[in-house]
Amino acid sequence: MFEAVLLTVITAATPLLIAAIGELVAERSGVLNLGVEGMMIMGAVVGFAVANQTGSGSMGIIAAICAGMAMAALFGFLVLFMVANQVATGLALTILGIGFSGLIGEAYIGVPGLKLPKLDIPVLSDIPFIGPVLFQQDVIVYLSFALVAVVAYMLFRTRSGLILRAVGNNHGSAHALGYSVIKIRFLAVLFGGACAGLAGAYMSLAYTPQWVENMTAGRGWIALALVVFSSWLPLRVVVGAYLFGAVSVLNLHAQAIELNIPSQLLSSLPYLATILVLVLISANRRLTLVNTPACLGKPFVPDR
Amino acid sequence: ADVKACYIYVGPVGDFGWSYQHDQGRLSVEEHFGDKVETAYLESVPEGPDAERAIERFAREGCDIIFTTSFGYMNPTIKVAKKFPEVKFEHATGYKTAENVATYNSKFHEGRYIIGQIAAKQSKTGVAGYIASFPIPEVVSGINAFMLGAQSIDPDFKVKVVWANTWFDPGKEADAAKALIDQGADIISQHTDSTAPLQVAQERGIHGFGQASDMIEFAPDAQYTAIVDEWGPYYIERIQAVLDGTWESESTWAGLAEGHVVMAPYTNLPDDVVEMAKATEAKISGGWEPFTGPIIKQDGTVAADEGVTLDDGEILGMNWYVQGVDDKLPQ
Amino acid sequence: MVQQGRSDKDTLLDARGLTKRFGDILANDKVDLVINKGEIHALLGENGAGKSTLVKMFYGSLEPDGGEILWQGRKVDIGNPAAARDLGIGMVFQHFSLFEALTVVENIALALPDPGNMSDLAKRIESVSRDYGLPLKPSDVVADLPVGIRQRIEIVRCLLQEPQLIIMDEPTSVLTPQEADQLFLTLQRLAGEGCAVLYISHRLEEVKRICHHATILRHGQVVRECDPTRETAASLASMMVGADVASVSASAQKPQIGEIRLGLRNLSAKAATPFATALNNISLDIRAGEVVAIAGVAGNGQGELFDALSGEMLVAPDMIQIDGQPCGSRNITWRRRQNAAFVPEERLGHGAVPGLKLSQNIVLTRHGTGDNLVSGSFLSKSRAGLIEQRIKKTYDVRMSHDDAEARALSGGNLQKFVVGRELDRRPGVLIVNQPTWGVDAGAAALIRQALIDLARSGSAVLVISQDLDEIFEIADRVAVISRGYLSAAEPVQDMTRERVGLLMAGGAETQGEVA
Amino acid sequence: MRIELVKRKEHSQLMALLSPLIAIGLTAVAAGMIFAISGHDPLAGLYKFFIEPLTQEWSLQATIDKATPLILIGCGLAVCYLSNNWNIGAEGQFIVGALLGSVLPVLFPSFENAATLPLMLIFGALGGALWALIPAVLKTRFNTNEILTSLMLVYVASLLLDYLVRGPWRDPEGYNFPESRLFSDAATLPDLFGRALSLSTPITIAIALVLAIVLAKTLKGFEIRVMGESPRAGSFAGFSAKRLTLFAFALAGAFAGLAGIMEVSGGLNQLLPSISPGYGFTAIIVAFLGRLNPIGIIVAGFVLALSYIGGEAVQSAMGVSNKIASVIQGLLLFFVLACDTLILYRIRIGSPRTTAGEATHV
Ligand SMILES: Nc1ncnc2c1ncn2[C@@H]1O[C@H](COP(=O)(O)OP(=O)(O)OP(=O)(O)O)[C@@H](O)[C@H]1O
Ligand SMILES: Nc1ncnc2c1ncn2[C@@H]1O[C@H](COP(=O)(O)OP(=O)(O)OP(=O)(O)O)[C@@H](O)[C@H]1O
Ligand SMILES: [Mg+2]
Ligand SMILES: [Mg+2]
Repeated sequence: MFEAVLLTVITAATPLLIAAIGELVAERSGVLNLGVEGMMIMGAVVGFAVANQTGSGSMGIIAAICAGMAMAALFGFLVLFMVANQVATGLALTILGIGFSGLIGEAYIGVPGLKLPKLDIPVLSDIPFIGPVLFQQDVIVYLSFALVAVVAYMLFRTRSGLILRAVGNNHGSAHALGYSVIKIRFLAVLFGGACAGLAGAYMSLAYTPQWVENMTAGRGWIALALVVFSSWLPLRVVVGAYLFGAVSVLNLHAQAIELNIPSQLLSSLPYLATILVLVLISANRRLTLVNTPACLGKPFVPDR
Repeated sequence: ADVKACYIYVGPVGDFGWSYQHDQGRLSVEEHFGDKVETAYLESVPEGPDAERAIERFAREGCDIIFTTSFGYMNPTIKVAKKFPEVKFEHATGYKTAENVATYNSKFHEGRYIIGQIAAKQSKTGVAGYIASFPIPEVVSGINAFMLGAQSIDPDFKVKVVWANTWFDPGKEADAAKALIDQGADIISQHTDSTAPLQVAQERGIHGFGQASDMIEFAPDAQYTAIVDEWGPYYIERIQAVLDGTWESESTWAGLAEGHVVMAPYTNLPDDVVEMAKATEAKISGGWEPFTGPIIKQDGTVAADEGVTLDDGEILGMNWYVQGVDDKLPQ
Repeated sequence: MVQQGRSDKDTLLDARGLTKRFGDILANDKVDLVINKGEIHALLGENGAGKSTLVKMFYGSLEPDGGEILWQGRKVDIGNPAAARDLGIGMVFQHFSLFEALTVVENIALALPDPGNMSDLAKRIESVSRDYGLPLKPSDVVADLPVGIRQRIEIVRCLLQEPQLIIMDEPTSVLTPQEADQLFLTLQRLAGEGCAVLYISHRLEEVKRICHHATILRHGQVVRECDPTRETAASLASMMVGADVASVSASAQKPQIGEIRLGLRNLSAKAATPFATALNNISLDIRAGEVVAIAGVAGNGQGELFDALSGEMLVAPDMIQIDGQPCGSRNITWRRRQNAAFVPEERLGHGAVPGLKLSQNIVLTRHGTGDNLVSGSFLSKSRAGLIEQRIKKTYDVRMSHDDAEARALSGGNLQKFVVGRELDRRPGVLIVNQPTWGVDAGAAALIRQALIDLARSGSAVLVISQDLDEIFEIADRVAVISRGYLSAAEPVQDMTRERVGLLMAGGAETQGEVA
Repeated sequence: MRIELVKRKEHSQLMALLSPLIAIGLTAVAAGMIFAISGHDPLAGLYKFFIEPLTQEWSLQATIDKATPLILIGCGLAVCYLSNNWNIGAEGQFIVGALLGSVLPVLFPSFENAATLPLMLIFGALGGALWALIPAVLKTRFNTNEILTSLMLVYVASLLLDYLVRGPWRDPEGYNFPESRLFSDAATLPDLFGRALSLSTPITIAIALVLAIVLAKTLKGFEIRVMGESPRAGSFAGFSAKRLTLFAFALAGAFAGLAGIMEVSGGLNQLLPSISPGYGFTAIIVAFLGRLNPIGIIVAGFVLALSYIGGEAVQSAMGVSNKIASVIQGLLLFFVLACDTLILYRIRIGSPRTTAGEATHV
């Protein structure tokens, strides 16, 4: 029972985790991209379409990543080169993504999708409890953990991570030292787009293998909240994503075991919990100050 | 074209559920009448102020008959109908009519009685999961019909209900299905629109029923049957009436007998269960109403005595559970 | 133009006709400059003369619009700072280029082409910094460090690159005299090792002391080269300005000391953010007729003290008194109505809103005082315009067209406006933070004289400044702030630079703790 | 060739006027291309989309009706954004305003007199303001990011509405359908000039004009602008950032709530599980399109409403998918944002510096 619930939580948390870790990298570089939802839904539709056309899940995943990156590139161009307002541009990206994905997806409605196979790691997956939870997931779940590990390692143990954090902390200094702030930010935004695209592919290829309009249903926004929730630390994004996944799944279990609480209240629990946690996190000033990218959302125009 | 028929959908035609099925109905109208009938539609029209405007647009653009296909369009439809007495309006799932406003709906609960029987026959755990959207009478009566059907086979059968509070969120519906399965259900029934719950059933090796359309392609091993909304025959009939000049305001509530509700082919079932299902189908088509007593409410009071049939008003406004439903109705 | 006695054999860097234009401003106009190996070369000029612009082109952060740079006789194209570092050019920036949220070792690693293993680098930092007498702890987070240490980081960062040319843009403006002396020793040692130093400073005394050669810029052009050791500070200044600089006369009028107008009583405040300085038990009286100056190195609590005095940070009521009225918990508008006035350090973004016109910037500080700028909550454009005209005339604020946006003014002119806006009210108490920061000699003299005149007319003036020359020029009494402690104010005649330096370096702290 | 931005010394007045026009022109070109690609006549599409709704009385009126709530909410959001408060939860404030405003007609249907409607409007504004104050208080007290909290509260508000309409506030005569009782005449916002104009439109325009004057001419407007551009200078001016945050959120919430109750009382006449087609989110775009200036917002609200009505027109007449409308909206916003860059920056197209042959990187 607990094992089964955990499996459900993993699937519910994975798209959030992937999208959030990408956004975390973008925000660490100082760019606030509110268009996660738009990039994610584009990833979902393109991933589905390509997997369907080619019959290959990996092609679908790659295409979804490219779609997310293309959206991110559009955003990056406006925000970094044209110094447009980041909040407004992100919102526009979401509107565009939802509309555009609907257009692309018209042909794929009612078409059964291609479900990504589970990777069954022989022997290990037979271990009771731990086996199915740890060694019997689809590729993207493993990828999500690899992603967190790589991002955490990159950010805090490598030179590129150091440069990324430096750019987000003080773009003036980074520019003075000769780092190309715009280029680094653009790459970070692209990475965020790639992750959002991958998260979208997870929705349409693994979570619920099908294409329907609006199928991401606001998960991009939750991913954004998770980044703040984690105070920009990768391992905490995992905690946040799984916590959120758990709260939304437990809502359904609570109903099934007959707790007499209005279902609307249960449905709003994840949002209320997010607000509560945001409050608790923000109260720790020192932690937020050291980890918050000081230049987040601020425009930068280099002089040469 | 002699007649212009226009449709307003609440969801995208791409939801593969409610709006999709209505649009299939519209397409069958085009196919049936060819050049004689022209159609148009507006999709994703939110209930609320936008609805009134959309309906009015169609009225002004020369539509002869306008189908408004969501409950929330009821009052806007009545309002616009007053302004355009020469245009015919048809509102789905509501209860208000007027000189030029007819209503129509389908007796989905007839199908739900049958799948309840199948569930009770096939379940090993004796528990079915039911993913419900919103606690409106139609959904509640569906749960009750399912329960009554199941109890006709196994009086101790249990139904666990989860309210998803959405008509359409594949992710959430999938999670709900998983939660129900984890709580012991081995049959999944749904009154939400996406194919996600059936896909979960397929994946977990259990079974379920399609909703609104035949979802067999999404769950070839899991779907027993599906309750399919067939709006085409009704639309053809009503548009024909407009062509003939015989259209009148009426309330249509039809089911298996009229072919407005259709059971998808029975699959993955042993022959005796298929026999049973077909027999019940025939019985209902022959005029038998699933809400025929004895019916005991959840609180123990009697809703209908032996042999007594609930009247249409009671079914259309149902806000109580029958005994045995493992849920408390949200009030 | 190479002077006698300066060989041209060891030429390290030779800039020819460098030109840089920012929009309408010609920041550098065909500048020629030669730096020899082992030479400490001063680059002098008033504010805005183009010094920083020139050295940024050497360091690759700016791209010249014309001209060429020869490095050891070869023509080079310094496309970015990394290229400059490859050549062997290091730079200590005027406005630091540090990252507050990162540690010392991370900050340094960012400037090295191949920092290698972090723990090895940390060890190298420790040994090199100790070797040069500038000890650093690699694991500290920069945000927690005082300004003097931050500059050490910049210098050590340069040293680790083993450069042949170090560019220093106003390194001593943030150091105590003792720290500055230590820096000079380091520079002289480097020069002895054959490394060249390009040294920018407004402190002509120290230029005379350590520099071998000087190039003087005015309006983007090289106007003179000289041997600073043979010049006087006054002659260097007039070369920079192109005319004799009027001297400010503090002592011409003897102050008529009156009653206490501004009183600080055990003023204490916790640090509002993890990176701020706490104020500890500060007491000080300023009387009508006098100018009191608070000296100190940047980042020792001046900003916090100013905020407490202005009311942007509230404290207990009795801690601050204006004309006897306790007002520590009153807001800034209330204090202005008590005829107090304030000029913050940062003129753009604190003292003035960049995107607003000057007349609107008048409203910024004067909407609550009796200027009738607001009637029935509506703003009066015409009255604000009149005041703007008056200030413009009285304080010689120059701009390209009438009522420009604040961002369009040059720094010095905006400073004249921001100070003038307050002086125009004839305040009883005036608190100024860095009155002539980034202002050229002529404008500085005008502002300083105006401050003295205000005091002599019966107001109390408190000047917070990091510029010792300025303090000795205008103050009647001097106190020193260090790590949030304030030393007792002493008459300027009893003060020497050495004593002020000792107090800056922590003496004020012990004194303040006793008090 | 190299393209770079050069900061202007001051705002360009000319570009402030031209940039929206350029943006609309570019959008039209892009929209035409989309029509052509999807196999429709681009000119006919553009005409249907942008022009035709303006030529018929009823569609013009529909455009005005649709624009009204967008303008009202947009005005409130402009105050937030001008003062650097990122309220993106107007949708929730709209809903809660409608809820609190509906307390009288739903729970006290017999309370029918001249005071009913004014009280409803006041309650509506109050409801929106209270809901908006939640993120504001969290921001001022705990430093919590208001973008996220205000957004989360949208979901909570719509679930609250859903709960009430399906539960306690359900119409007792409504056969258990999820809707509240219909409002009485006393609780219905009247129409003007026959049915030509809802009363909410003049109310909205009046509010927008007053706000325009407040922003341009009064100390409060000055405070809002100063705080937005430079909070440090604002606190030096004696303005309190926290109080302004509370003020801006409360004002935006009140406007959204007022829009909510006017929409419910004027158009719907009852509460339904969903009462807003995303007005609160669309208004964000309206606020930016109108460049955070109430007069601009009136125009922008109209343009955006036009894009909806036009979207429906091409959909019903040409069978073009309604997603095209949202793609066009997204593009319009992108172009406006990009063109606005020209107000503060100049684009310089320069040739790369010719690097002489022997130039080397050592
Ligand atoms: N600002 C920072 N600068 C340098 N290293 C850091 C910083 N923040 C975290 N780290 C280190 O980077 C690694 C990964 O960071 P992360 O915060 O994801 O790990 P964590 O286990 O969640 O940390 P913690 O439990 O301390 O919050 C950890 O070893 C952590 O100590
Ligand atoms: N990025 C820039 N954009 C526009 N103008 C600039 C820029 N940087 C410098 N300037 C202008 O170029 C001129 C030279 O500036 P620079 O910073 O080189 O002077 P400086 O001699 O270093 O002055 P200071 O003594 O204040 O440091 C000034 O008029 C300045 O306003
Ligand atoms: Mg952590
Ligand atoms: Mg300089």
